[in-house]
Amino acid sequence: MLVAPSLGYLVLSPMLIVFAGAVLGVLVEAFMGKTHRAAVQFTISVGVLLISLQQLWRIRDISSTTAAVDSVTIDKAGIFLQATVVLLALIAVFLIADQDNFVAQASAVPGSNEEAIALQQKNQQTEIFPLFLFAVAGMMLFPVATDLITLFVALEVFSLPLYLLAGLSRRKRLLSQEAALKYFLLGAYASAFFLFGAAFLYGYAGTISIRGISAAAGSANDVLLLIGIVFVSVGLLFKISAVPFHSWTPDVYQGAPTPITAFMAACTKVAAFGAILRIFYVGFAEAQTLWRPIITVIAILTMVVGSVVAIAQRDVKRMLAYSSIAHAGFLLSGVVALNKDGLAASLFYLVAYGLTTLAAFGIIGLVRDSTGEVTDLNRWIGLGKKSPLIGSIFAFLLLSFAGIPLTSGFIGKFAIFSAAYQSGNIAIVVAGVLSSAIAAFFYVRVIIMIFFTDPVNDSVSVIIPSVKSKISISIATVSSIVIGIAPSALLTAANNFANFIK
Amino acid sequence: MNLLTLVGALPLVGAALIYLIPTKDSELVKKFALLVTSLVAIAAIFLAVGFDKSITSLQYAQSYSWIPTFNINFALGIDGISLVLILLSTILVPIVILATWNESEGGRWSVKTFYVLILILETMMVGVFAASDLFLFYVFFEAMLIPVYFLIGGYGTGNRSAAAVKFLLYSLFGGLLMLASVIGLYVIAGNQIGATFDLTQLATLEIDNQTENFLFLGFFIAFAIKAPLWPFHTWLPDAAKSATPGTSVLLLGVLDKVGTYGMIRFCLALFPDASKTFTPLIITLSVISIIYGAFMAIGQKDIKGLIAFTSISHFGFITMGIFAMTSQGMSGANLYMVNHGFSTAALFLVAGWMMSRRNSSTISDFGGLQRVTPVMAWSFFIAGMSGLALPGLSSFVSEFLVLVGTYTRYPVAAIIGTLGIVLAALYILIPIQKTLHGPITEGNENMKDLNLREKISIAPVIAIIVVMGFYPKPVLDLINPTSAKVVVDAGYSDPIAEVNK
Amino acid sequence: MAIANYLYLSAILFTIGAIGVVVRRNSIVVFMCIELMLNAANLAFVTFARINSNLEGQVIAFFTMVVAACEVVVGLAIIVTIYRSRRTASVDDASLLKR
Amino acid sequence: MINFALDVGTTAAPESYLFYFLAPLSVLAALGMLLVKKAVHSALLLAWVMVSLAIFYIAQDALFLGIVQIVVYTGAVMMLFLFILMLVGVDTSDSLEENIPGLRPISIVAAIGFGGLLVTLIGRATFGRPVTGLAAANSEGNAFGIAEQLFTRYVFAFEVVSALLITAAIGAMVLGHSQKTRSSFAQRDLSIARFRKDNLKDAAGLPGAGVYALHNAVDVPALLPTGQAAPTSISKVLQARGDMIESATFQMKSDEEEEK
Amino acid sequence: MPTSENLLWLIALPLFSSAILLLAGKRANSWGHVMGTIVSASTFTIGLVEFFAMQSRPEESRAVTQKLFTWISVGSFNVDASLLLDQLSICFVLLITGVGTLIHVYSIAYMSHDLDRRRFFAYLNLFIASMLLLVLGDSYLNLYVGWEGVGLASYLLIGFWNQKPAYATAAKKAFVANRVGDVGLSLAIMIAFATFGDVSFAGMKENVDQASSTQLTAIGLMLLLAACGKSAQFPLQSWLGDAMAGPTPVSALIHAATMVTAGVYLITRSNFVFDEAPIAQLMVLIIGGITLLFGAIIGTAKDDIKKALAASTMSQIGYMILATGLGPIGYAFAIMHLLTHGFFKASMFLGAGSVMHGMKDEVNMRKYGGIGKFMPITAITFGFGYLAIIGVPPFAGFYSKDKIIETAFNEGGMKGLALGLATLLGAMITAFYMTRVVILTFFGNERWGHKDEPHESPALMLIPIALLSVGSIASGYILSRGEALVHWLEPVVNPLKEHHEELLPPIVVSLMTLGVVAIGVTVAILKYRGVQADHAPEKVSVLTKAARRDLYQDDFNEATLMRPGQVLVRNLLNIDYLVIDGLVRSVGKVSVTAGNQLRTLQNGYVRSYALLMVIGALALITTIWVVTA
Repeated sequence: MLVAPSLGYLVLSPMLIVFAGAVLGVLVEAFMGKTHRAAVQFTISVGVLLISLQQLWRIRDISSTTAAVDSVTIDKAGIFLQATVVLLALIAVFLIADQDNFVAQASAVPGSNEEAIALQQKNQQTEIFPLFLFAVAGMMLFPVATDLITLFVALEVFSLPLYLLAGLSRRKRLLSQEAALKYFLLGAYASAFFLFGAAFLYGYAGTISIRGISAAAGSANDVLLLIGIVFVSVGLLFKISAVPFHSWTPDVYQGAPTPITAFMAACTKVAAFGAILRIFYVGFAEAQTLWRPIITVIAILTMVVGSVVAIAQRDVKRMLAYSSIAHAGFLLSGVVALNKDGLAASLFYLVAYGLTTLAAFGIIGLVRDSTGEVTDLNRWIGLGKKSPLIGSIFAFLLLSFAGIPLTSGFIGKFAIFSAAYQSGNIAIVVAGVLSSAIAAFFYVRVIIMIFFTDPVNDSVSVIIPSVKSKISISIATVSSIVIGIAPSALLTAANNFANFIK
Repeated sequence: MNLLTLVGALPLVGAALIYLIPTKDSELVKKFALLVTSLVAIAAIFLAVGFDKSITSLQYAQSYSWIPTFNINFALGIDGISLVLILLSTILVPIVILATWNESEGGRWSVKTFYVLILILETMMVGVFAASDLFLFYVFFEAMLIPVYFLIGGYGTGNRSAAAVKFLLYSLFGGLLMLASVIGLYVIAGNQIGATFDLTQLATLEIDNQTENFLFLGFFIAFAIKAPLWPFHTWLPDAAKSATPGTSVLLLGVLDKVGTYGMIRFCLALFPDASKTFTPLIITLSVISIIYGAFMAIGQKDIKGLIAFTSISHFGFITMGIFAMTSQGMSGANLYMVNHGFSTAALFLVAGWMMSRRNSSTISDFGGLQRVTPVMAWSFFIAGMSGLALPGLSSFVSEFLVLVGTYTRYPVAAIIGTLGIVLAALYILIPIQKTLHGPITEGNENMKDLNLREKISIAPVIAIIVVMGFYPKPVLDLINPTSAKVVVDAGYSDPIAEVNK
Repeated sequence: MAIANYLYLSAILFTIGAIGVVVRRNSIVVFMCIELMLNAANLAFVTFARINSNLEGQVIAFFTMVVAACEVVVGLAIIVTIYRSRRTASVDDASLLKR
Repeated sequence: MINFALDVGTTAAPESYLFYFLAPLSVLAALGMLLVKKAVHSALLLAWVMVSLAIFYIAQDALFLGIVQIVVYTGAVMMLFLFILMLVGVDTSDSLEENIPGLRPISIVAAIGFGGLLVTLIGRATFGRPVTGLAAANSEGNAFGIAEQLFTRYVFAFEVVSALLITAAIGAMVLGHSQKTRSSFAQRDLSIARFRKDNLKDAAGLPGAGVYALHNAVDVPALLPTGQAAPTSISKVLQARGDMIESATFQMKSDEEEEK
Repeated sequence: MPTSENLLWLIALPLFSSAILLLAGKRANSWGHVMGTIVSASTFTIGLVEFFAMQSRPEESRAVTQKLFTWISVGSFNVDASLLLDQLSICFVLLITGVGTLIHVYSIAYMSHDLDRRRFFAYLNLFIASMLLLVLGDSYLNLYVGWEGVGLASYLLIGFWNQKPAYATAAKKAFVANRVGDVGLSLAIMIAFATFGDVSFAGMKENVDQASSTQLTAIGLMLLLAACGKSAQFPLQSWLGDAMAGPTPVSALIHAATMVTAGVYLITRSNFVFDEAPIAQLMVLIIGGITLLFGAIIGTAKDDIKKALAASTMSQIGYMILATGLGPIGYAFAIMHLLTHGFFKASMFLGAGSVMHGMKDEVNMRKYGGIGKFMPITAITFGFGYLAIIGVPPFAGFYSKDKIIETAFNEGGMKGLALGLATLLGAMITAFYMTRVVILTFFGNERWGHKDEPHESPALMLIPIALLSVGSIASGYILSRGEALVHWLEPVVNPLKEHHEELLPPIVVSLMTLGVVAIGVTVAILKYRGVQADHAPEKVSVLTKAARRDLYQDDFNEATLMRPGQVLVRNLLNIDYLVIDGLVRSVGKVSVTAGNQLRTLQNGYVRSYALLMVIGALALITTIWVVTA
């Protein structure tokens, strides 16, 4: 006889609320008239995320390993990561809901009559909202999943909507679709690796729960564990775009609609790093001799390659993509640190980086000419003259990426490198510092273009941001500034929440 | 409110207030900036008045918790060395503002922005010298780059953005190396005595040799770039050539001092053993800087480049004095920092006036100025004489102290360094001959002499240069106890002990 | 015969799938190769379930099938969209985004 | 030395015959997927691999999975693939020439290295625990065992998969479904429209494709009574795709041309 | 030691006067020269007051000091700004202020047509102040301030007419050459501090027995280098000829009477060092000997009257330096020659200035001739100076030079012989070239080639010349009477040292000297009597050519220092750009290139991305396996 399992609905509620919101969104798609759909969908998304956030606040002191039998562990770090995802998503949703970002009719062939008519009718694919909420839900599940299958399912739950969303850009649709295809094919490829690795971990431990894997350490020889760790890592490293599994990042970041890029860059990183941290800290901690050296190497490679290649970029979205690769390298040093400080630092870094990234992509969304967004760096020349505020904010964000003191990026870097140093990984600190120097080069170059070069004739016009974009960008920027100058609240929080139940 | 905090915060408040003035009313902006910075200078002088020379511990000390997670405190406090540098910075700023009244107008941005940047920079300068928390120092050290970067890039001349970038990247590179060392130190502190950034506590750490050497290098390279020491100097001439004269004054006169200040405050205090290990190397680099900078200065065709290279030579003296590890060398180096600040300020300001009148910075474009613009020529001449350390002017005292202090420990270095004074004569007299002497070059016939504003602004600098040449005692009294303490703390004692008289 | 042979088979099929993704240009074939990889993983799961004497592996394999089905739907939808826009199913033609 | 002996027990002889028969075939089929030109052949070969795997599942006490493999995978998923292949053009064939320089040799080396390494590593694995088989787990039937796991231990994942299904559905709909941008024309509307045109040439309806053609095919234009070809007779879809044969070849030749 | 409050005023008065003249600008044009002269005269008065006060005190308490303030005090390095007036410095004070005042007076007339006369007086006062500081400073560091101060004043005055590039260059050359000497002084002070922990004369003298002879030799050699720079001694003598670019009063005051003799002062002041450092002392002798011949030889070939006189100065200072190398007695004779030389050389320079004044600033003696009858006073006073310098009794030079030659011979042995012969030879050449100057200028045919006849200078110029002539006639006798100066200086120059035995009776030396002088004069008269051309002959001996080119000193400097220096600078500029900055730039370039190269991996093909992932996974497994196995 089957015994009905009991689920801890309270602690699962933040996720379930988002799932419910997504389903509600689907229903709205089915039964709601076209005219108000977008507004309703937006309201649902915001509301759901807010409720979820409030729910997370309520359960902040609760922890449970049996919330969903054995599939989910709600612990301090898990709640922090979920809250981060929700918060960033909440900011991102304002960008997503802003005008003119998504395709009018995805099924219409680009350039066709049908598309023209759809555009004329000011149609918009409002399905993006439920898809977005599904992705958020998946991202919330990903860092708290404690068995490989839930992990895999969560991975797919947030990946599939992203594949789709990447292809739904309103303009430059061929590029957008290509981004979707690339993202999808490579994502599925990486999933296959992940699954294959999961199989070997299962073979090694006889169970797929990551606690079980940790407990099984030493039960058999390491070969299966080795294969398992490597292949599971490939799947996860792909998601955080670590070198050499990073190739999709620039292409997809460039092709996807900018708000989605923002969302992807910020939230996927949080979710994926959450999962990586949990797996490596909880599941593979006993096998650290196996993976720490290579993750160290990958971290260094990622920092260096990300920084170096970014120099050669001519497109601002691609440049930020490479910057995000470099940041993944920095974040990996938090993984390698394998201590509480490393975890706390990573949590802090994720929030700081997420906010900055959202704001940066938000601004990219504002820089447009008659044909849509302008991402060619050469046409950003003189932006600071044209629109000093936008230029200054962007410059500030770049400085934050570069890790100049008094920005959140600096505190993050400091925290994460001290954790890495603490754990004895001095090489990673040195490499991090040097690649930061390289990275500074291209951030500074963009600042020059914005401020120190005279605008040419066909330069861009910055649109006056709508209220939604304003809200989103200003919240992200202001919190980024605050975190930079007075980081102690967030640091304390990160420290308090830096705890995985093993 | 602590007076030190006041000195540091006042410019920032001023910057905020300036922001409220309408952009168009640029004269009001300038006047207000001048007022604020003058008040700061006065406050700084009160700081010196209230300073107790007899104790070597930090004064005006205060500490507020900033980032408790890392035990980072907003801790300020000054000793003699910091005090004189704060005085230097705060006194120079109003002078620069007055002297370069119109320099902000040709910039990429508004006059208002210029002064906001200057005021922010002043806060950073005070902060960097007053910080007694390593992390806080680092924050000021790095954040200071940003206003300078915009000042060079936004208001400079020539290839300004390239120069600004070079400056920024060099400094960032050094800063990041230092960051690695800061992190290392923090972690080691965490393992030994609990996480802290307090300088006095950090100085008590026991670090194994190899680690100490690496940490030392991280700090030292950052400071050597800032200072700038050969071969980390190539950013300076470019930056100085592109920056406006006022910015150059702040850049060479004050900002670069952060490098040498850092060597004393951090390299020596935190890593005495490593300092000992690297001293021969550093002394060598200093000597190379002295000679190399001088030769390069001789070869310059651009007046700003010339001043920049003379500074490189002078910074060689300063680092040599610091690492000679004698009280004479140390005090001399400290005094040199102040003196170099003022004499470079004089040189750059006058050169700036010359250049703006002629619209050129090429030395050969000038000639016969002594007869056309005698006051300007004399100002330049005196500044130049201070640059070549003529006895009776301020630089001489410090240069000689450095040389004497060095000789007692490293005679060869001192001897080679002394040869630098011949080269100094060349690099100062050649441009003086070309600009002030000889027939009046075409285009200079109707050049205007200094106006009242310019005279008022240069007069105090020249007065300081002359007075400090004959009577450096007040400043030396501030410096001496601290430098003696630095030498002792680094584990050295003077080779020539006190003679009983 | 050793049970392990199933694992070898799984590894070989996985490798073939992985390389198929690299060498084939038709996006549908590429996608099929990914399915082959998933199947290889499933075989490993089932075999390990047998070795470990529990059914977890089989459950996972079941999940994999479901997930794969969803993935196929989404993937094919994307491929069809691209095909409609470009009239080609070759992955090489989708290479505007580069450098 | 590579040690291929993995200490996880052995199978009964019939199973080994089955394995030795089917495994090489499935490997060949998988390889074939990479080598055949036509996508549809690849699909069929994959189907073959999947069926083989289903048999292996059943052989390995995973009856339920074996069935699901055939029903869901081979049945549904592969059909979906084939369907799309049809849509894309069933006989479009892949050129097997490589146009990315250096890719092929590297990938072959990588493949050999990858496979070889995996096999080597698996050969070195040890378990250190007895293999008792699934008899106990399957005591109440394989399906029951799986169901028990699915609805108790993995119930959350099971529920979450629903999100995946919804996502897939939405995705397919968004990308595939044309929202009607206007109400569709009924026959009546079309007829009215025809008569409202400037001339009544098309009033009688368009000629059916291929009616008068030498070739009886949809991609050949009809010949009008005048002997001229009528390109309008071909479906717009085919026109748009360009899958249309030049109608000139089918025109009735004029007398003068005959004589020549 | 008694103190005196007056010493500060000696320096402060001219210093303030100078500052006022410079700051007041054109407003002071009308009274600037008067104030300058009055100030100079008042310093002379103070000097006299001090001198008589000193004379009235007993010998052991004649020196007075005045501590002004603590100048530099760091650790054990303590230097007070304090002044010392002793028997040695009072000689200089009187010479400087006395001759200085006369030259101020002279300049009022000489510079009357110059628009910048006020500035000239400002510089002169600055010079007086610096020079007084030089001789009054009680430590080497204080001396150093005056030392460089006179260098600065000299620089300003040589370059007074700096609108002429050549003059500006001459000024720069003088400063730089002086700076080379200053290196010596700097180093001497450093070594002194490292040795004694003190840099004051008194402190060092007290502890001189504690220092090793190596240290003392080092200090001595460095001081000698300093002296060479300031006193235009070989090998740093080349600037002096060019320094004649300055107005003639400057040449008289600075480059004849006072500043260039500072080297002699320095060595005399440092007698306690040199007496214990025989090697350094020997070097002093050698340098002095070389220079006295060097200068004399150059003097024979110069057509520029001022340059001829400058060469003569060089040579005469060579005598003095040589004398200081001769030990305790030598110091006194050096100072004596210094004082007499101050008078007669100043008078001759002023005379030359007077000639130039009458000849429209013509300096080429080949364009003179027969001026004596147009400018009789100038000619007569010049004649006194001439007689003094060639050492005709009873003129001043006879007493002082003769003593030096005598003391040189008294050194004994080969050393004494060599020195004696060198000084004798010097005397002969001196007689030759001075006779040449006098004949070419005041006698013979008139060669100036224009109708304006030379005219005598105004009284304001002639009076100082006359007064100086009196000095050149009488000073020798006064100073040597009863060895007045020698006794006066004894407390300073270490009287404990006993005299050498006299190898030759003084009368023999005097006769020998007079003999060679007669030879020199005769040769010159033979050579330059009769009609002379108004341009220098082209076909001359190699020696003459060499002498005309200052014995190739400038060429040598140019070839060994300047040219290589220029090449070095040029190369350094390139190295800095290409190598040092280039390295930095190449780091940037490498990054950019690497970025571009890696960018090509991002070729847009999904399949190659996938391949990269496969390779990545393969690498991961291999690495772990290799590392852990």
